Parts: sequence; C-alpha cells; structure tokens
Amino acid sequence: MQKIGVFVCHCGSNIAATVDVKKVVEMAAKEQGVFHAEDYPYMCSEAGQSRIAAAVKEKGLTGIVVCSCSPRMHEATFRKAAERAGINPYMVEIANIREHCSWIHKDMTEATEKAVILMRAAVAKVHLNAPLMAGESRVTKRALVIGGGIAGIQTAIDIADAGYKVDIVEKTPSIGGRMSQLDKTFPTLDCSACILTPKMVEAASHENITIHTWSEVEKVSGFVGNFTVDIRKKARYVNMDKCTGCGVCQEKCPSKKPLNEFNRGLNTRTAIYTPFAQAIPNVPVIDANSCIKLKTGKCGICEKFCQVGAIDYTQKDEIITEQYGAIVVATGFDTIKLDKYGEYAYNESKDVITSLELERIMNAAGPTKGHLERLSDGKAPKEIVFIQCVGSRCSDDRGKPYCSKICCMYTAKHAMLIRDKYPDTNVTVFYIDVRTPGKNFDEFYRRAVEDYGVHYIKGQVGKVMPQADGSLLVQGVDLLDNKQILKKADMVVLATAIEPNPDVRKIATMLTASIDTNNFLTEAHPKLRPVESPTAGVFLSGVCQGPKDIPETVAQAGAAAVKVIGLLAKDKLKTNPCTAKSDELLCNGCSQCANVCPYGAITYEEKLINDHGIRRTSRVAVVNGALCQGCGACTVTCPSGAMDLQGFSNRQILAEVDAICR
Amino acid sequence: MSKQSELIKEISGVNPLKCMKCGKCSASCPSFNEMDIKPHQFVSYVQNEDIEALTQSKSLWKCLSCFACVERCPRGVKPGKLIDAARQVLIRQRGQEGLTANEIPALLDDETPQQLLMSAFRKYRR
Amino acid sequence: MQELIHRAKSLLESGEVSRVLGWKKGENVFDVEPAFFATAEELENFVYNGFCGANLSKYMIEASTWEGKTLVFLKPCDTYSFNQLCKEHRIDREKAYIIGVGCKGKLKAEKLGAENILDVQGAGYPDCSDTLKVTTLYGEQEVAYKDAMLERCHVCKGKEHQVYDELIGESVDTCDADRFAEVAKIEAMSPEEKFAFFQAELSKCIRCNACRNVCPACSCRKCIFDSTKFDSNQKANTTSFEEKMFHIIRAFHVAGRCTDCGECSRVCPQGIPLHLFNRKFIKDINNLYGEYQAGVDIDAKAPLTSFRTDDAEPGVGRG
Amino acid sequence: MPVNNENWKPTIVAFCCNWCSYAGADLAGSSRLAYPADVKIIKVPCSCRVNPMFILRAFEKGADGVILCGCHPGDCHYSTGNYYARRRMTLLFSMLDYLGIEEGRTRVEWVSAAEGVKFSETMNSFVEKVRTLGPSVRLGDLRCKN
Repeated sequence: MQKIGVFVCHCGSNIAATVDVKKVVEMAAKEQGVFHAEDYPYMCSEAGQSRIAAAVKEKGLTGIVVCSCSPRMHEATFRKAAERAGINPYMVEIANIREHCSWIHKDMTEATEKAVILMRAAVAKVHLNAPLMAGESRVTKRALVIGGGIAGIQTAIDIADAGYKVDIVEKTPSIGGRMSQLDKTFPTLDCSACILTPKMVEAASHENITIHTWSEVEKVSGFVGNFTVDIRKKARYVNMDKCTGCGVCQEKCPSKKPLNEFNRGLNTRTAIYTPFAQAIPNVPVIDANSCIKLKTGKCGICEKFCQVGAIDYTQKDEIITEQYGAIVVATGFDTIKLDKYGEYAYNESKDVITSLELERIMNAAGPTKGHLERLSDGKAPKEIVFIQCVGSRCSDDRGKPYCSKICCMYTAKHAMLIRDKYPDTNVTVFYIDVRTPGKNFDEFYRRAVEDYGVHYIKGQVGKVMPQADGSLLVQGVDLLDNKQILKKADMVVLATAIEPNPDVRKIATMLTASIDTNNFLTEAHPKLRPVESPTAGVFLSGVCQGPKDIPETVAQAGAAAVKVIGLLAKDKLKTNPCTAKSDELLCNGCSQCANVCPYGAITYEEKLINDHGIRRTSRVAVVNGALCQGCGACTVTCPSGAMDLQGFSNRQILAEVDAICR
Repeated sequence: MSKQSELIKEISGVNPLKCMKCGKCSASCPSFNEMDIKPHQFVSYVQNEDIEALTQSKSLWKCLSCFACVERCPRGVKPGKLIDAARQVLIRQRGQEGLTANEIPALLDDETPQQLLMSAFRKYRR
Repeated sequence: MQELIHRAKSLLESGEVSRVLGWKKGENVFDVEPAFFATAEELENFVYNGFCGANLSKYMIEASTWEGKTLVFLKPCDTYSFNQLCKEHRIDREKAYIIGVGCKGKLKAEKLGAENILDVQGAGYPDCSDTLKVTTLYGEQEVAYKDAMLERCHVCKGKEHQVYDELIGESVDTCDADRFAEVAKIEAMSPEEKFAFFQAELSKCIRCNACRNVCPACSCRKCIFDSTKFDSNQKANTTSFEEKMFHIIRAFHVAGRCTDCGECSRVCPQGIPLHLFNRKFIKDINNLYGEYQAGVDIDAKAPLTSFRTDDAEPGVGRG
Repeated sequence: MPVNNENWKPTIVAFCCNWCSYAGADLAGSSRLAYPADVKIIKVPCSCRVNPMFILRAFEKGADGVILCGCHPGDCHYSTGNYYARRRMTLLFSMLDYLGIEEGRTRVEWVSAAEGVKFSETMNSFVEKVRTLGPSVRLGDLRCKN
C-alpha cells in the first residue's frame, strides 16, 4: 500500500484561474492511499520543491503525484526533488492540468472536474508504480563521422582536438566532398581548394583521426555510447601502405573511357585514378567496372609500371567492425536530376549546364583547364544566361518544395567571376527573388550588379531552344517590364536544386534516425537541439540536415562536435529504466516479441524455471535493458502478458483507464 | 463580383494563393505578345476579384490552351486553367451552349491553329 | 485403420518412438477422444474414423518435453497447426514422428442426432462410404456423408499434408463452400443486425473455456484470463461485457496465428460459431496485407509482427 | 443510442504517444486551442504500447469513445512502433465494426509534435462524432451507468 502525496500547482494564474485548485486538493485528500494533499503557487520553485520534501519526511510518503504542467516540462524536476527527499524518482507521476486542462478550457467547473479526474488517474497509477533503478552503460570514447566533406572533416578535427578518437568513413576515394569541387567561394572569392586542402591534411595527419575512404557503413547496432558499426572497406586493388602516389599508373592506364565523377562527368578519367590532385589519401583506386585486367584478366599495365609493387588485383572487400560512443552524420548533398525539366534542354544541349558543372569548368584543374568554354565546340561563350530556382521552391513532383539557399549567392559569384575574367561576355540572370541573408551577402550581390554589370531580370525562363547554329534561344519573361524576352545565348547555366545525398535514407534507417519528406535528417528540436538527431547518440552535421553554405556548415559541424565531446566526456550513461521485462513463469518462448523489437533487445534462453515448485527447462525471452528503449511493441504481441513495460505496465495503464472511466 | 472569382476557383480547381510570382507561365506562353493581360497577371486579377476586366480581356480568346504554363508552373497554380475557367464563366453568363462533337468538323478551317485543336483534345479527354 | 495400428506397433517395437498419440474408442461410436498409447496392447483401443476430428497437434507441446519421440497421427488440416507451433518454438519437430493420415472429411455427431445414435456404419477409415447408415434408438436411417460433415470440412484447406514423415491413406478435398461466405454475410448486415446476431450468439457462452483449451494457438502456459497481469483473471462475470471481451481478445491473440482449424466451433458445447471471429481476422489480413495461411511456411513473417509502410489506415473503408 | 440531452457529456479516453501526440496535445494547450473537457489523455511511450485490451477495458468501464494518437507513419521515435499499431488497430476496429459496434467510437489519428491545431481539431471532431452516437451501450457494462 502506497502512501501518496498530491501536490497541486497554481502555476501563478495559469492553472488557478481556470481550475479550482482547492477543490482538487479536497478531492485528492479523499482518494484511497492519499495521505497528504496541498496546493502551492509554484510547485516547481525551490520553495515548492522543499514543501514536497517536507511532506515526504513528515508523512512518510512513498509516492508522489504532482498536478501541474506537462511532464515534458517538469517531470525531471520533480523526479529529482523526490530523489533528494529520499524517494525513488520513478514513484512520481504528473497530472497534466495545465496544457491538457486549464489552458484549453474556459469553464471553471468543467476544468476542475477534469483536473480531478486527471489527478485520480495519476494517483491510481502511482499505486502500482514500483521503484525503478536507472542502469548504467559504458561510453566508448570514440566517434564515427559518416561523410568526409567539409562538415565531416571539421567535426572530426574538433572532436579529435578535444582528445577523442574519431573515424571518418567516406565512400569516394578521397575526403574533401563537394567543397573540393568548387572553384571559388562566396562572398570572399577565395579559392576553395586553398582553404580546404589544409583542413584535409590536418585531418589526415591528426593522431586521433582515422580515415576510411572508399568505404561505406554497412550495419549499425547498439545504442548511445555503445554503437557497433560494420564498415565495408571496398577493394581498392592498391596497397595503401606501399603506394607512394607517384601517379605513373594513371598515366599508363589504357582504359580511358569512364566518366570522371569529380568533374561531374564532363570528361573522362582512367580506370585507376585518384579523383583530384590534392586527394587524401593520395592513393588511387581501381574502378573494377572499367579495369581491363579485372574484367578480362588481360592488361596488368599498372602493375608492370608500379615501381613499389602496390597494385594488388586480388584485393577483396573487407568488413571491419568498430565500436563507437557517438555517430555524426555528414553525408552532404547532390544536385537533383533534371530529367523532368525538358523545357531547359539540359539533356539535349551540352551547353546547358548546372552550376556545379560550371564550377568545374571554371576550375583550373577542371575539364577545360579553367577556360570558360562551350563544351559543344570549345568556343568562348559571349552570351551567358543563368536561370535561378531550377527545381527549388517547386510544389510538384518535378522539384523540391524548399529553397536550396546557396544558389543566389553562387550565381552572383559565377556572374561576377565571368564578368571579371571575360569582360566582353554578357551575363543575364533570370531570378524570382534574390535571397541574400548573410554577412556581406547583399553587398556581394549588389557588386555583381553595380560594379560588374551583371544583368538581373526578374522573371523566369519558360523554354530553352537549341538552335541549328549551335546557339541557344532562351524564352523568358521580364515581369517588371511585362515583356516576353527572346534571347540568344551561347551557354545556359541552371541553378539546380540540391537534395540530400540519396544514400542518407539507408543510413538513417540503420541509425533509426528520422528523416523528413525531403530526406533531410530531422533534428531533435528544430530550434533548441538543431544538431542532434532524436535518436540518442546520433548527431547531424552539414547539409544532411538542411541546405547550408560553407560557413554555416562549418558552424554546425563544430556544434555537432561539441555535442559529441560532451557525450564522450562521460564515462557512463544512465539508461532509461522504463524497459520491457519478461515474466519467465508466463513466457511461452514463442518469439513474437523479438520479431517486433526494433532494437534487437530480446533474445531467448533455455532456462531452468522453478514454477511454484515445479522445475522445468523452458525457452524464455530475456530483455537486454541497455538495448531496450521502452517502446512497448513487444508487450502487445505477447498473448500471455508475460512481457510488460516497467513504468507503463499493463496494470498501471488499466488503472488509469479505470480511473478516467469510473 | 466575389462570387465570380469563387466560381473561377471552383471551376479551375486552382488556388491563386499558391502563386509565388515567378513568371514562368508568361515566359512559357506562345501567345504572350497577343495578350493584354499576361498569364502571370491572371492570378492577381482573380485574387483581386477583378473578374470583369478578365472576361473583357483580349487574352481570354488569345490563350491557345496549350497548357505549357500548366505543365511548367512550379507551384501548381496553372494559369491556363484560370483562363479556361474565366471563359466558362463568360459562356455560362451568356447562356450559350457548348459545341457538340458532331458540329466541330464543319467548323474547321485552315486558319484554326493546330495547337488549339490538340489542346482541345487534351483538355476534354477523359 | 489396421494399417495405422500395425505401423504404430512396429514403430513402438523398434523403439523408434516411445509412445503413440492418436484417438481412442469411447463409449459410443462418436465419442472418440485423443489419447497417448504407450504399448502395443493399449493400441487395441486405437481408433481412426470419421469422428476423429480432434486436432492432436496441441498435445505435442507436452510430448515435446518428454524423453523420446512421439508418433503422432495428423490429418492434413492438423499439420498446419503443427507447423505453426513449430514456428513458435512450442513443439520440437525432432520429437515427433508424423504419420499423415488420409481424411475424407470429419463428422459432426450433432448432425446425426447424437443422443440417440447406437451405431454408424460407413464412417470407418479407409472404407468410409458416401452414405452413412445410422442406427438410432428409433430405427435406421441413411444420411449423405457430406450432410454430416463438420462446418470446417466444407471449407477444407486441401488434401496435402504440410509436414509429415510418412503418409498412410488417401485424402479428399471436401471443400464445397466459400470459406468467407459466412463472414461476408455478416459484414453485409447493418450494425444493428450484426450486434443482434453476436449478442445472441455470445449470450450462450458459459465461459467453459473449451474453445481456449482445444485451440492449438491458445497454448499459453497461463492464459491472460487466468493471470493477474491484466486484472482479468477468471471469475464469475461481473459485467455483461466480459464474454465479448474474452472472445475478442482471444481472437486477437490468435490473429495471424490461427490456422482456421475450426476446433473452437467443433467443441463449443453451446454451438457458438466461434470460427467466425477468427475467420474475420483472416479475411481482413488476406485483403489488407496479402494472402496468409498460418502454418504453411515456418519462416514466413506473420502479419501482425510485420508491416508495410503503405499499409491501410485503421478504419479506412468504414461507411 | 443518440440522446437529445444537450448536457450529456461523453467520456473519451485518448491514448497519446509520448513523442509526438502528447507533445502535440501540449502544443494545443500552449496555443490555447480548445477542445472539450470530455477528452482525458493517457500517456503511453508509443502507439504500439496500446493493447486492444486497454481499449476494450475503457469501453467496459464506461467510455463512450477511445482514440489513439501516434507519430505519423515513418516518424515513429522507435522507428517502427506505429506501423505495428496501425495493423493492430486496423484489425481491432474492423472486428468492432463486425460485431456491430458503431463506427466512430474508435479512431486512430497521427498527430505530430508540431500539430497542435490538428490535435485540437481531431479531438473536437471526435467528440462531436461520439456525441451524435450517444452513450456507448453495446460496448459497455450497462450497470456502470445510471
């Protein structure tokens, strides 16, 4: 039999204005097992909490009901108060008489009646509460960063600098990500490689950082502090220890057909390749789909020319298993496919390109060695049209409903750079809105217009028509002039919407992290916990969470690192004690519960059971309390009721039901 | 007046509030230069409940119903449908009956743009 | 039948099996009951005829805990239950030697006027005939075999055994009705009619628990209605709702696991068509989540412990 | 059994998952979006925690309507819980319909933590529906009521 104390909070007038708190106290005192009932203006205050402690001491209370605001607000507060008063924190239940009562009802009688019922339900539940002990789990002091772009690199460096081991898993042959593909960065116009490469080197040479390139996360199990991750290290066919990165193999490779992914397929590469000159590690990989030796068994030229004998055609994919305490997702983005936008003639003309492709064309290491050329005939374009919002801000299934955020600024950058380097080239930008919130952003855009003479037209392009003479006829509208425009152009650049890397879905599923309808990872709270995933121990860095430019990405990467460091700094974590528990006397061993457990927390044992004196060996379910997150899916599949959830037991919930319906 | 704009919304199934004023409709329109009220302006006429001006406009009869704007509108506003609905409102006002399928062949001549015929098929296919 | 006894005796003698699970003669020809036979002598009482409706699978739960193998005779429809129990780790397949016996449909004594029967000819296996000669206190009568069959045999799942070590005898697929016709008929009723129908049926329930005790899916060590876990332990009914609760929950607990063996309806002393609950769930599962027959594939995912992201929403399809 | 009594107050039990719908209800509260006081919320960790037994028990003890709210499919905090809940409730509700229980006394609604408006609207429409149905007789113990 519990001795229960009921504490009713006024919350100033938030509750007391609509609920007759005195009446609630009066009714509470009449409930069976209630030995103490009082009200107080602010139960959550220091003074309010000490009243609870005093009552516990004086009346020897074993259970507490607080009628106050939502448990999401102050349950933790009152549990701590109970603990200080010497009661198990899980002997506290909250009756939510503010959010669920006083704030939504106007009639005092009605609201008071409801508050009394909510109080009764909480009292009924506390009668069946049992003290629960939070378990402890060890924290593995190592973090995993998925994705080796600027977000992943920055997060890794920050974590490593704090003294913790970090592994980066990158699926391409080199770290660097999208930023390594960029030529210049806005709004300062400094060269992307010049600021990124030192970071890459820093990461690679950091004693606490291990980089797995050409690798993918295969499987994730475990929970916050104790993740076990299988990483597939894809066969590189090059021995990383022996290779000196001299590059002879790439010069000699006769297979020159495959499209160069790093240059967005604008030119080709060899079958053995490093994606770009500053790649880290500077060790090539062999693309098994185009390697003649691997496909036909004949060739072997790279092996012949490699002076250190680093080529190894017999390499196989390797799975390594590592333990981590925290996981950071930094999987970045890609541009959307333009197949559904026939009107822009992207698939018809080589001179209609995406901005990321232009980025490669402008880059000295790109397919045109940095010369602005038409890909169709190599001529210098004299008339360039930029089209904004291609696939962004689109409510149909062709594009994305969100603003890709970076396009306005990089288009201003591109336009400015072109006008600067090729003053005789005309640049026209069709835009819907120019969005420049950011430090020095609007100034930058205005410079493009005022100092560089970039022609901005408010309006959209309806159609791009490739002409027989190789030019492109652009049909657009100038909304301010209210005129339709037909413009001959040599090149059209599409500010293509960005989308999360398609692999993120797979990764999110493995991590049980939630993603939104656009495949962006969801934050634990959109404002207050923007770098954490709702899944404990999983953190978000960079564009995988939402469109961002470089400075924002780096800022978020640092923030994610701080959260990881905060987690790894702990030796042990308290586990949620509201876990499932199986009654082995009742368990049939039927395995239904294990089939629905999302955490693999249920296993089966052949156990010697003493059933009221009768000994038998039976197959019974056993719950791993550290893995169980307490969803309760198992409890409902269990026909015998052997599986129950602590803190939300069948009898507790039924008691609440009874109290409400009586 | 407002009743008419409601009618247009109902017939067209279009929510003008979704328009973000990008102008892609006008950029796509093959009859743009013939029109006094441009396709992107249709939305604001309906929003401002100035249906009178809309039904009096030349544009109403210059629209080919090629539906380029309907297809390309990134917000699903479909100005072409609005124009179409305005026509219907007018026709209903005048109490005219529509053509029957049998009457059409006799009315065809070389002047009628092919596009118009195609779009009519597109529009009324079931 | 002699062939079955003969085979059982030789398996016992060779020591391959330690006991035999089969059917035993009762006082009357129709009073057949499940029994274990430990010796060749005991097997003299073994019987296999048209009244051997009882599904022996459930007895294998206990037999699985004993030393040695048990020879069990299973009709085609019983093997589904056997498989389902294997799937749920309740039966050890290795502990069973299964002889799949032929079946031509099983009889419902009530359909012959059970109280007065003295003898029934033509129900013996394998020579059972299309017409039964029934001797009652009041003389002889002839009844078509089909007319005396259990309801479940009219919706027979087929003559194939799902699992066996050897087969003896031929089976006949006796299906001559739509399995879901009764359910569909009720579904087509108005809510008032439905309620009246079930109210009338369930009012007959005396909570004897025969349905639960015979059901191979209701194999819990301790039924939820006997335990304190839900404050639902068995007692005299205090509310008129309790039978409803019992039967809904029972059906829900076996949903996706029930093989539709029909034992519940066969044994109900009050004649409540309990299979209508289970079959409703089976029909819904088939319609909503794809055809699923419990007890066919041991490795198949059960409908209630799996999902699809595009499953129907609850209540969709309501008026 | 519809009643004409304007003052009749139904008893409604709402099971809300902790992560989405309970938070949605909190948001409805902090946004002052009213819904009838007849609705009493029971917090469960996940919609998949709700045993059909709870729902039947509520009716047995005199509830007139029971509603279950959880995260939207795909957004479950435990990633899959609501998918199981969806199948369970689909079958249970279908069975209740089959037994002639008035549809409308049971409902499942997916309400996210951001959908305070939806929570309030859902409760308003559910209570309205139950009010038109009147006291639950078919699924209740008659003796519990006066």
